[in-house]
Formats: sequence, C-alpha cells, structure tokens
Amino acid sequence: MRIPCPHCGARDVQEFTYLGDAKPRRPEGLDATEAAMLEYVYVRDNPRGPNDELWYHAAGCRAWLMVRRHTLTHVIESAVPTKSAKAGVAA
Amino acid sequence: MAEQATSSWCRRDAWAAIIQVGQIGAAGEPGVKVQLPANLQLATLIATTGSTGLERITKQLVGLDLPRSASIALSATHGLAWSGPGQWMLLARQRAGFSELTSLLSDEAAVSDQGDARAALCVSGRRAREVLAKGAMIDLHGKAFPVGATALTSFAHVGVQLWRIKDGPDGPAFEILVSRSMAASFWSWFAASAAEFGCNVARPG
Amino acid sequence: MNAQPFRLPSGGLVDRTQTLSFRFDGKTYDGHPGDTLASALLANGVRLLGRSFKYHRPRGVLSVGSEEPNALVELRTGARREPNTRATIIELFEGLEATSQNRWPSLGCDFLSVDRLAGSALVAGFYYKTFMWPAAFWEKLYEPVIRRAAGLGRAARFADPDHYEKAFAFCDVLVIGAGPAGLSAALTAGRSGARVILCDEDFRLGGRLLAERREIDGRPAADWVAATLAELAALSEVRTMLRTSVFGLYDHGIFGAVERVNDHVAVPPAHQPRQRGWRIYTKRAILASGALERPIVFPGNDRPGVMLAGAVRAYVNRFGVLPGREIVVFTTGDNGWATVCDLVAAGVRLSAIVDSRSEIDPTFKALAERAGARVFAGGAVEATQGGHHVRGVVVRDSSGKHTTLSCDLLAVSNGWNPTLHLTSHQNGRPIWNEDVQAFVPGTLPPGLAVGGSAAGRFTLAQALEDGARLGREAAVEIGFRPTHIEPIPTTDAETNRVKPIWRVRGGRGKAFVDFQNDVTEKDVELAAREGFRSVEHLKRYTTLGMATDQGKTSNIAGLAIMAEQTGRAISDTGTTVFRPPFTPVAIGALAGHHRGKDFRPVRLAPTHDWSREQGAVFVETGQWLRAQYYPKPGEQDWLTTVTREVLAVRTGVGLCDVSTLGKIDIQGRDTAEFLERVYINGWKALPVGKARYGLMLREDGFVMDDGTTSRLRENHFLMTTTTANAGKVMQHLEFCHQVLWPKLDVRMVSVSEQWAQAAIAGPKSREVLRDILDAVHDISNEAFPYLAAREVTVNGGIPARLFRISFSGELAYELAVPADYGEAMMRALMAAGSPHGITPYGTEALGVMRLEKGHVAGNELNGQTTARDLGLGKMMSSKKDFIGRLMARREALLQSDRPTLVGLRPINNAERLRAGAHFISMGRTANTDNDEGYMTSVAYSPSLGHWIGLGLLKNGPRRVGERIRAVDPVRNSEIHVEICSPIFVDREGTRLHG
Amino acid sequence: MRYSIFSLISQALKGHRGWQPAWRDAAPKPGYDVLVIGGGGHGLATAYYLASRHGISNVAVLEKGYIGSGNVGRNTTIIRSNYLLPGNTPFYELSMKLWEGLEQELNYNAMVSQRGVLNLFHSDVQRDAFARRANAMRLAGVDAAFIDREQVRSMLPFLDYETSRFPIQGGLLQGRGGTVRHDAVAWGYARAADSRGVDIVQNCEVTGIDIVDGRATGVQTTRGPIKAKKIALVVAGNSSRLAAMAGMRLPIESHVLQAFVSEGLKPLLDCVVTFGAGHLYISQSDKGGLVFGGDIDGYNSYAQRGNLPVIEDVMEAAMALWPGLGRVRLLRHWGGVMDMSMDGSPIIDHAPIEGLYLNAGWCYGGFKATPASGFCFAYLVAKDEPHPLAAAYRLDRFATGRLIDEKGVGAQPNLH
Repeated sequence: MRIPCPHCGARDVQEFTYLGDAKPRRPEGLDATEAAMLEYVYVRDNPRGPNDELWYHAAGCRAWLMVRRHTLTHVIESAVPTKSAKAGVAA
Repeated sequence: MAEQATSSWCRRDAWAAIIQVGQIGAAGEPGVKVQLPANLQLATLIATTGSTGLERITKQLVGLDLPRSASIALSATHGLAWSGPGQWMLLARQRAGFSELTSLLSDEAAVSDQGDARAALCVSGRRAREVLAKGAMIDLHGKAFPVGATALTSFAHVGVQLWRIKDGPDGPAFEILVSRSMAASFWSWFAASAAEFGCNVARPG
Repeated sequence: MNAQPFRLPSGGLVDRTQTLSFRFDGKTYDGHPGDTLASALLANGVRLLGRSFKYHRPRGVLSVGSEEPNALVELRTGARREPNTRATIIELFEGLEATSQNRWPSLGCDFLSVDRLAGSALVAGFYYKTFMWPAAFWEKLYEPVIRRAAGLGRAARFADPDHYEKAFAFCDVLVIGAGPAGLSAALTAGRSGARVILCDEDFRLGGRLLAERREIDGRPAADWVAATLAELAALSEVRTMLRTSVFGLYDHGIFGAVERVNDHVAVPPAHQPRQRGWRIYTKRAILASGALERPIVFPGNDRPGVMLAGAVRAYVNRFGVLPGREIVVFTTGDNGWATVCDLVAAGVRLSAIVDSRSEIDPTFKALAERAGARVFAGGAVEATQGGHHVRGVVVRDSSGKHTTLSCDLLAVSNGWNPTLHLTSHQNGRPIWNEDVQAFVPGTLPPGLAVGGSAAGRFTLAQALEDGARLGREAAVEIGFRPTHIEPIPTTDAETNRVKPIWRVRGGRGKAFVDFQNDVTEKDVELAAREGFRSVEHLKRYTTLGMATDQGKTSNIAGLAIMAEQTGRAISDTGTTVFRPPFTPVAIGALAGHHRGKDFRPVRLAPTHDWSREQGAVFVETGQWLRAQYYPKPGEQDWLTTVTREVLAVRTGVGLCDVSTLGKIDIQGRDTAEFLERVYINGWKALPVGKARYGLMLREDGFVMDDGTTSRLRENHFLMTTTTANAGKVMQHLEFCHQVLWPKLDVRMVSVSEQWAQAAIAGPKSREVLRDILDAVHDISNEAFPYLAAREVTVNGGIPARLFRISFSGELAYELAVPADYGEAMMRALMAAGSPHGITPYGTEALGVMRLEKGHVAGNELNGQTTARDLGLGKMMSSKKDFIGRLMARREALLQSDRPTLVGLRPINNAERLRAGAHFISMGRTANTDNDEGYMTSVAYSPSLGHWIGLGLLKNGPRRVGERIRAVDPVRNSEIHVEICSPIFVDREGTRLHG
Repeated sequence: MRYSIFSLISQALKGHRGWQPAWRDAAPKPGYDVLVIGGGGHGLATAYYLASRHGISNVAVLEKGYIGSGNVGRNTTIIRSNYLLPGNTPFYELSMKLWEGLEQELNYNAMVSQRGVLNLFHSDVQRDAFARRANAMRLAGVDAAFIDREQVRSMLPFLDYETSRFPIQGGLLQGRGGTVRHDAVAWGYARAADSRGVDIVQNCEVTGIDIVDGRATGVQTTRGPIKAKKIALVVAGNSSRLAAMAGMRLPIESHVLQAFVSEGLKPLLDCVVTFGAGHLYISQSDKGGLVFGGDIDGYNSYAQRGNLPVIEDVMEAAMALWPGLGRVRLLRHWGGVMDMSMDGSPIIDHAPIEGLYLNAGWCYGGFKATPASGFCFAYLVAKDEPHPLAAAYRLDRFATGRLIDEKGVGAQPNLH
C-alpha cells in the first residue's frame, strides 16, 4: 500500500504505524463516564467497506493522519492531517 | 575545576571509527562519491501554530524563505529544510555564530539543537541514484525530486532526511542526515550497495 | 562420438563459436552460450532429468519456461546448492553442475519408484484414512516414513555465501513481458515520454518471437525485435530489465520482482549481488505475459519424451536442438501444426500427426505430406511405451482401431492458457471464455491492463495491436500525449483454432493431470466421488496444483475433469485463486541486505567506542547495544565483576552511560498542562530547575512508561523515557497532541540522539563533578539539591545539562553534553574520578542497584501492571483527568488480591533466586489454582550479601514477613523466601539526599 | 464407511469405486435446534461436540463458501498450549488433549504431529518472561522445558549462532506441541458431525438474523430463511459483520495475517521454531514445504491477502535466523482474516441477545484451539452455562478489567 501523506506525498505503508478506527472520541475531563471510556477504548464498528482510520507517519513527517480506506479493496479515498480533519477526531 | 577549555575535550563526530577515507568496492573510476561535510550545524525549529514571526525572522537573519512544502531553501552558508508540518531543520555550514542565531530564533520557535544528533553525508556521482534506490522507498528521479526537494523517509530500516543540492559535474548530489546512533548500520548498507559501482569517500579537513 | 548428437547443424540463437562444459549427475557435457540446461541436455540426448514426487516416475523436459513441472534439478553444490531448479530456465554457464533429485540410489535405478499395485493404494487422500492405529505409531513410525519420502530437492546445509540486495523503482508504466505485446506496449508508452520499465524473466528479449518462425512487416520477426529494442534503448526514460520476474501485484500498483543478476555465472563477481529483490511502484501496468500451453491427459502422458508442441518449436528454432528423431505430434488444435511446419522447415521428417478433430484443414494435409507423416484425424494417443523415455505410442484412430507407432518424441498441444496469474493476486477471478476455450482475466486490479495472449488474444497480430493500444492508453491516462501514432506492424497469417480434450478415455495406466505431484485423472474422480467438489477442495484433497509449478500446466485439466464428473460447465467450477509469487522467489532476494548483523540496525551510544576500550561486554537492549558490565582481567565470572562495580558505586563513585534513554524536548505555553494529562501525577507546580519522576499509563489503565521530566525553563521541559519505550512514547505524545488536544501549544521533538548522558553515582560523585563543571556552577547540596535540574557548562563553555537524579539510591547526578563530546566527557570524568577510584559500571550493576532500591523497570513495566500493582497508586492524582484514569478504576483492577509489588529475600541466604519463579503458599500444592504471583526481577545484592528479588504477589504488601515458596519447576528449583519491603537499601533515602 | 488400512486396501482392489462422500451436501431444512453459523474448524467442531457430547444432532452448520475456506485452511498449522495466563493455560491444554485423541475419535487421520514447539529467546528479559511462562505451564500440568543455547544448537545446528544480530540464548520447548494437517481437521469434524446427523450446508450465506422481542429466532440466508432455537456465531474474521446483523458492536477488529510456504524440500526441520527477535515461526510440512508465519500486516482488512513490507519482514527474519535459506524459494503466500480482539484473547459467551451465542476473537491463534473451542462452545450452547475451562472468555471482561492480555500490549489489536 501507499498512503498519500498530505505533507510528503504518496509513501509506502512501511513508513507508517497504524492505530485504528478514527471515529471514537475520547471522553474528556473529570466528568467522563467509565462506560463512555469503555466504548472509546474497546468497541469498534470494524466495517467491511470504507473506514476512517488513524495512521502515523512515523518514518516521515510524524503527522497523525486520518485516512479513509476501504477494508476490502484497500483503496484509499483520502488522507488528511487529523489537525485539519473536518470530521475532526479532535475535540 | 575546569576554568578554561582544555584540549582534552575534543569533538568526535558520528562517523569516527565508521568511515574510512578512500575507495571502497570496485576499483577504477568511482561511480559514487561520498563527502562528509565538516562543521554542519543543525537545529530543529517548531513554530507556534498560526504564528508568522518565524518566517519574518528567518528571512531577516539568514536571508532565506521558510519553505512551506517538502523543500529546502539553501544559501552558501545556511539552509532551511522543511521537516514536517510547522517544523524545519535549520542548518549552517560553519560553527561560528550558530548558537547566537538559534537564541535569536527562540522567541518565535521551539529550538532544539540537533547538530550532534545526525550523521551527515553528501552522495554524488553517476551512479548515486542507483545506490540510493537500493534503500529509498521514494522516487529520486529528476522530475519527482528536483534540486531543492527534501524528504523524511527511511533507508534500509534507518530513518533519514535527505535533500537534493545543486548537481555535481557528474550527476545529481544528495545530502543525507542519518540518526547518529544508526550511522554504523547505515554505512554497512550503503557501502555494500555502492561497492559494485566503486565509491570514493572523502572528508574535508 | 558426436558431442551434441541432437543439435541441429545450424540455426538458433546459441553461440556455436563457443563451447561451455557442464556436468549433470557427474557426467560432463558440452553446450553453448544461449542454451538453457534443458536445451543443452536435450542436445546431448539426455531425456531423463528427474523423478516425480509420489511415485518416483521418470520425468523429462515438458516445457521451455518457468512453468516446468518435471525437469527439476539441484543446481550447484555445497553452500550454493539450489534445490528444485527448473532446467528449462537455467542459463548455461561454464562449469555448471547439476544433479537430479528425489531418487535413490540413482536417477536411472530408483528403488523408491512405486509399482502399480502399491500405487493403487496411494490415491488422493489415502493418508487421511489410515495410519490411525495404534495411535502412538504415527510419530514413531508412519510419519517418519512419510516425511522421508517428502520433498524433492535438498536445501543447502550452510549459510548462503552470496549477497542479496533490495531495490526500489518508480515508473509511469510497467510492462510485464517482452514478447510482441510487451515490446509494442513499451514502445508506444515510451515514445510518448512516459517513464517505462519493461521486465522479462528470460535472458533474452522477444518472448515467443524467439521461439517461432514468424514474419512482421514482411521480414523475420527477429528484425522487428532488434529494431524495437534499439529504439527502446534510445529512449532515455525507458528501462529494460532482463532476467527479472515480476512475481506479485500488491495494493496500489506496487509490484514485486526479482532480478537474477548473477545466476548465469558460476559465482557472482566481487561486489555484486546474486539477486536483487525489487519493489516497483507504478502508475499503470500492462500485463503482457503471454500464455502457457496445455498438455493432454492420457495414460503414460508423463514419460520423458512427451513434450509440449510449442516447447518443441522453441528447442528447434531458438536453441537449434531437435528433442527427438522419430516424432509424433498429438494435437487438439492448430498449434500442433505450427510445430509440424517448423520441423519441416528445419528439414525434419515426422512419423505421424494425431489430431483429435475429425476435420483437417487441407493446408495441414499438404503439410503432413511434406513431412512424410501419417495423419490420424479424429484420433488420440492412448498410451506411451518405453522405460525411461518414450519409445512408442499407441494411437486410436477415428474408427477405434489401435496402431502402435515407434517414436522418441511426442509433441502435444491442447491449446493455451493465458498467463493471467497477476490479475488474480488481488482476488480477481478469471472467467471462462468459450471462444478461446480458456480462462481469461476477469475484473482487473486498478491500474492494470492485459494484452495479447495473456488476455486470451492469441495471434501475433492481436498481440501487436493490443500492445500498441494499451501502451498508448496507459500513457494518455497519466497525462502523456503521444507525438505521433505509428502504424501497427503487419504479420504473416496464422490460425489458432482449438477444441481441447481434457482427457483421453479408454487407455490403461496412469494418466497424469499434475505431473509433479502425481495427481491422476483417477484422483480427480475420487475427489468428486468423496464430495471434494469445489475447486479449492479438489486442490487441497488431491494436492493438484500445489507443487513448485503451482499447477501452471495442470490446473485447467483438473477442474475440467471435475466439471465433467459433477455435470457442471467449466465456467461454473471456476478456478482456484492464484496467489503470489507467480514464480518461486529465493528467500535471500526478499531479505536483501538484512541478515546476520544487518538484520536490523544496531544503535550505538556516542560513548560506545569508549566503553569498548574499557573492555565492556555489550548486551542488546531493543535496538541498542549497551555496556552490560566491564570485566577486569582475572575476574572469573560476570557476578564478580558486577559485584565489584556495585560496591564501587556504593562506597566511592561509578560512571555509567545512560545516553540511550529517550529524551524529548517539549516546549510551549501549555506544556505543563500537557504533562498533567499524559502523566498520572501533577506537573503544574514543578518549579523551574527541578526534575520529577513521572508515570504514564495507556488509555486502558495499564502502565506504559516512566521516567524523570525536568523543567528547564518556564515553558521548556525535558522528558526522559526508558530506552526500550522511547519511540512508543514519542508516538503516544504526538497522538495526544495532534489527535486529542491540538489546541494546546506544545511543541516536541526527540533529542535522544543529540545528548550523550552519563550517570555519576556514589558518595564521591559530587567531588568528581566539581572538577568537570565550569566554576560558576555551585553544586553544593544546598544550591543543587536532590532533583535539581539545570543547564550548565563544562570545559569553559561547552553547553551541558545536569540533573541530580538517582536510580542507584546514592548521591548521584546525570550529566548530558552534546553527543560529539560524549567520549570526551567520559574521559574527563574518568580522569577527574581517578583519585576516588571511579569505576565504570554497566546495565547489570545498574539493575542490581535499582533493585536494591525497589525501583521498577522493564520486567515490572510489562504492560500487564497498573500503577497500583507497582505500589505507585498514590501517585494518581484525583484532581485532574489523565490518560488511563478511568480504565484503571475498573473493579478487577482495584481488587486487593491483585498481585502487587513486594520484595523477596531467601530464607537461606546462600540460595539464588530466579526471575520467573511463581509464588505458592507454604503447604499448598503447586498448581495453577494456588498460583499467587511471580518473581519479576532478581539480583545478588553485594550490600546485603544475598540474593534479593522483586515480585508481584497477591495481597503482597499486607503479607510482609510471611514466608512463601518460590517454585521454578522448569529449572527444578524451589526456594523459600520471605516477603519484605521492596526497598532493601537505605530505606530512609539519606544517601540520596546527602 | 469406517476408514482403515483394510478399507483402503479393499477399495484399492476395486478401483476405489466404493468410497462415499465424506459428508452429505445437505440442503437446509426449515428449522433446527441449533444453527452454527460458520463452517470453519471451530464451527464444525462445535457441531460435532453438540451431537457427540450433548446429544443435540438437529443441527445445521451454515457456510457461505465451501467448508474450511476460512482460517482453518489458511493457517500455519501449529498446535501448542504454551500459554502464560491462568485464563488461557488450562483451556489450551484441554485443546492439546483433544488433539491427542482426535484421530481415533473422528476416525480421520489429521496427522497430529507432536514434533515439539521451540520458542527461542535472545535476551535476559525475554528469558525471564519465558521462565515465568514455562512455570505457569508446569503449574497447569503442561509440559515445558528450558533448554540452553548449546542444546538448541544440537537440535537445530543450521541456525545462526555466530553472526546473529540477536544471539540465540536458549529456548522454551513444549515437546507435545507440533503441527496438524489443517484441512483434514475441517474435513474430519465435518465427516464425524455429518455421520451423527448434522447438516452441513455449503454455499449458504447468512444475510440477516431474526430477532423477535429480544430473542434470536432464526436467520435469513441466500438459501432462504431458517428457524432455530439457538444460534451460534463462529465466523472468525466476519464476527463484527454478523454481530452487526444482530445490532451488536464487538471489541474486535479484522486484520490480515499472511502465511508462506516454500518449495518442497527433503526433511531438514524437525520441530516448530519461533524466532523471538523477529516475528517469525517456521515448521516443515509432511510434504516438505517450509511453512512460515509472521506478524499481522497491521491494519484492518477483510482482504485475504497482504502486502510486501510484511513479506519482506518475515523473510528477513528467516534469513537472520537461518542463513542457509537464501536459495530456498518461496512458493506461495496468502492471507487470512483474523478476528483480533482487544486483549488478544477469545470470547466464548452468550451474546446480550437471548438465543444468540458468540465464539470469536481468536486473533491468529485460533487453529490450535479448534477442538477446545468447539468443545466448550458446544457446552455453553447446550447447557447455557460456560464450560469451567473457558469461563474467563467472557464478553464483559473489558468492563470489569478481567483482561487476558498475554503480551501486555493493551487495547490495540494490531499489536497482539
């Protein structure tokens, strides 16, 4: 696979590390519940199809990216820095 | 107590005991040439998000524009290499004045010295691209990687930053920064890869 | 005696001016440059090349390419021995040595060959039905016998002496195969200015054109090939790669290929690799890999001398070798007649032509006449005769009458299968095309186009047309504009009608579908009878298509017979999925440079050479090599050395390299806030100039890493991590910043490599340091107390950082200088410390001292422990949110009987503790139910004079004083230990603060 | 027909014309007592044990392709019970014991070959961790031996002891570990289940799960609706997809794991060996191919194929461990879809929906667990209570914190 890093261009998957599903949001603050955190840490949609996921360009620009990738065909639709991700994983 | 500088504190760079000057591999006209730059100074600059002060002050202090994409701005004495979003590697070709320069920049950026953290080498020659292609998972073709382009990537499991400087008389030339601790492993790969073309290694000074 | 009795007097692409000498099974033969081992052996009349897998049947050359199932040899000898090497693609070189395999004692006389009676029991799947009684006999008797019979060639027993390397290539258009379609594709794409790579696995470009007598634009095809190659060579953006097999298609247009750089010489020249494994990154790719001819299934079809008709043409036309003198052709289509035609052109007479079709084209009849051959229209070969090679065939004519013909070569043709393997590497399913009677590519992976025979368009004209079209289309799709369009070359006429027959019924004896794995038509029938009817079941049950050739010549016949057995059409059975690699790839080429010491990079501290000079023994710590201990002459074992080092620190001063610790520079207005969120403890109140111990959790509540972090300036912190976790922590922090809290002003970068760092520990450490630091720096206990952290200078202005932190529990400092000064620092410290007997110490002594102080390290930070488990639960702030806070509160993690950190000491001081021992209460049986925890780390404490340990024990801290058993059954040991505080030395910490 | 040397010889004399299908190609009936979704090793074993141990034979196994087309036919065939944590060790030992009697029980030779599994270690930290594990095994009554470098050398003289980047210090040997002919496991269970009345329904894909008043009542399939009193999901990499049909989300991600086989070679490797410094394990099949496995590719995937970086990684490790492999050729590589759970351990439990049972999360260790997984799952389905040896594999362990994280890497499936 090649991931189209928005900063570095298309790079071999070998330069990246994977974290997984980008959708869950971390429940922030002292008010967060254990149940919400449990969901965030452990429960996944795991779709067979398009998946928004977090990749880290470890051997490149060190940016965390949100990559929309199809889990059956591996076709990548988009890759954006998480910092500017519209669907922002960031709070 | 140490009152003054004594000669016992000599610098020893990352290539010491790793690289030997001279020809390696095939004999005859070397297809690859390696030069080890002396006195290369490096520092990471990370700008505050949204701040433009760094752009202004680097222009003022070293006369170079801060690259916004994966390229390097170079002068005879200094360089500014993009090294990640909001991050640059400042380089200077001589030691004098560097710490003053970085302290002037520290208001506009987080500055971290990296001059001792990298082992640098310049690779040129007719077969330079072929050698690097044995490790580079990036396209170094002239169109894809023109003079002034830079990339952070890894060669043979070793993290590197490289950029293309002005062509030499016999082809393209690349400067490569290697993590200091992995210099020996990098060189083991490089020497094996360059051997078939013959490689001349020189160290100024 | 004629040196090469089957070499034609002229013709072919071999260099007859030079002779190469080679050996097969100990006998010396001659061949020429341009030969393969197979062509040279055939030229010498050698027919029997190997034995089959199961029945050890004699086998010869079937094909002319990488699809060869039969002619496998061991090539070279000793450490360079290469098993299962296909003689059909071995390029002949001077001194080549090859040996036949899977036979004993010799190829001609193989005692393992199975006779008909025993053979009848060895049908598909026989082993699933037997060898079950008595149960114990499987490992002792049955399996060893089965295993001894397994496999074909023998792997080398020594390390491969050759070098391999990897390489990466990028192109706009990759063209796979340099036959007519590939050459014309490369040419049109290249002319448009695109960057083109043209690969072919052969050692000569031209593909089937090398093997055929064809004309292009009214001239011999060779002229067109030569002109095309000349033009390609002149295009600067076109790269041609010979001897390069594209073996796999991976995601996003990445291809794997292997270049056999020096397999055509006896030993690679100095400084050159044997093979090179390529990763080719493409925008578009064109598969022009041609087609593979199908054999026919009939009894005795495996006997040496039965050869594909196209291969016969190749041996005659390309190699100038006549693979037999009495020739019969058995064909189900026009292709067999092409062989007749070429043999006639070479002046060879034929005995007979058996065409399964009842209608024979008049031109073919005329041709047969010229060949002097009988024609059996509507006939079939029902059997072959002979021992180690064909001596005759039994032909059944259209009336059912049998005729026995003497012959020494039977050329067979049953049509062609497109070489479409790469199109299914991404799960694409080939589809049956009734018109061409073959599977053709189905849905193609993105960016890949297929042309010529590989697409089931088998004529030369179609190949040239497809190549030109696909080359142009690929270039246009990625933005190139062809300057002009050349006309597509014209070709001579050809026909390629075929009416395949999947097996000849009626004969007696084994009819082979898969030659190498000895799968017969009967095996396929049996599979159908037993319900293994899916093509995948067929494959797995009978092993059809699982040999080194992966069924390139056999799969289709197998599934056609299955279709027939189960009353389905071939289009309904489908084929099995072709998996990479297309052709077997040497493991060396995939590993490249990364073997031995170069398997993974080694990281060396800036003080490495100094440590070596001091006699250090090094140990792998993750990627790093660290000094483990520094033996002195006369010291008998490591324990003596480590004990000396520890005592030196505890009584005087020691010096240890700690450069490998991760160091992260964190700057920005929100750094303290950031640290609050990633560490479990508080950071906002940390004053400038101070360091603090911090512990960070994963979000699941378990400990991730620990270390000290110092506040150098208001908004500038320096974090340290453990050596092993430096990369992981950096990635975690970047995640926290970029993904979770991008609004925080935090800027971080690893400075691990920038600083050489040394621990100076022991009661005399302050005195040593005073000698090193520039005089302006006051490091008295008052001015620079425990946990002070400051930027200082040494040797008249060299920037340095000084931390008063201690892993050993002694008065201790860590001094960091720019890495170039690392070695100088060590020398200066040694010089300054020599009056105090300064002693270098390694990770082993460091480990002893941390254990004496009850500090946790790698064995305790194993990802299964919580802060609470490690006795650090109180560090967890309740006033703030931090990573891991909530998950650490789950009920099971708060249970009091979770194993918790304690110290352990042997009841009998002479006994040695072992890490990994489990704890069992006195009087209880040692079993899983009574398992109460385990010993994490142990050391011999020189201060106490006995072994000590840390362990995780249920209810641990409440059981101090209790005695328990530390059982270590795997090392036959059981020691009684007393539970104690994990802090063994200086519990009050007076030394630390001294 | 019973399989034996006698039946084989008698059939040989008759031209093998008398063999019957190993199992009936059943068409689905309108309803069953138990529907097992998934005709892989675990599903077939579950059906077999339901019939043989619990007398429940009104059972159908529904398979969307052909039986054994999933991971039971794509793995590296290793069996072992060298586990560390108390939730795991006794369970895998049960599996080992079932393997040891499997062929006689099923009357099918799956070539269970207890040739030994040797895990090499390369550092003191690794040695300590292996000692902990070996002792945990011994406490659970599992065989385990610690051998030193020289003993490893005498077993495997061709490994790299001289120039290795990570020198071999010794190994943990489980002599009873080994390999099994993987396809035969599926076929053997299928045949044995079929002979006890279980319907094996191939080419029948489940497209929906019927839930009425919080209770699962049947499934929709490509071959029509089927009613059932109990529905057991055993679909490995497709667990999340099936669970989604019942409105559930799982602590599971699907990842691709590749496997590799070399050309057939004369015997040279007598045990299964794992290289602790790289992600690699190697064994040699009875046909002579060296079988290699390594790390998962590391990203969510439902494609049964992988990519070059991991292929190269595995081959680098192979050359580093065994430098004589340079000229041995890789014949074939493929991928399977692994149901990677969040703590690296499986789930055998009731689903929150009545009548629905879940067997999932095997990561890449499912093959060795096949008999015990089927055995314990059948127990759960039949008795509605967990089998004591599988009692730790609860779905609620993530909430309670009773995780079974052998590697200690936390909630990141791609690291297990």
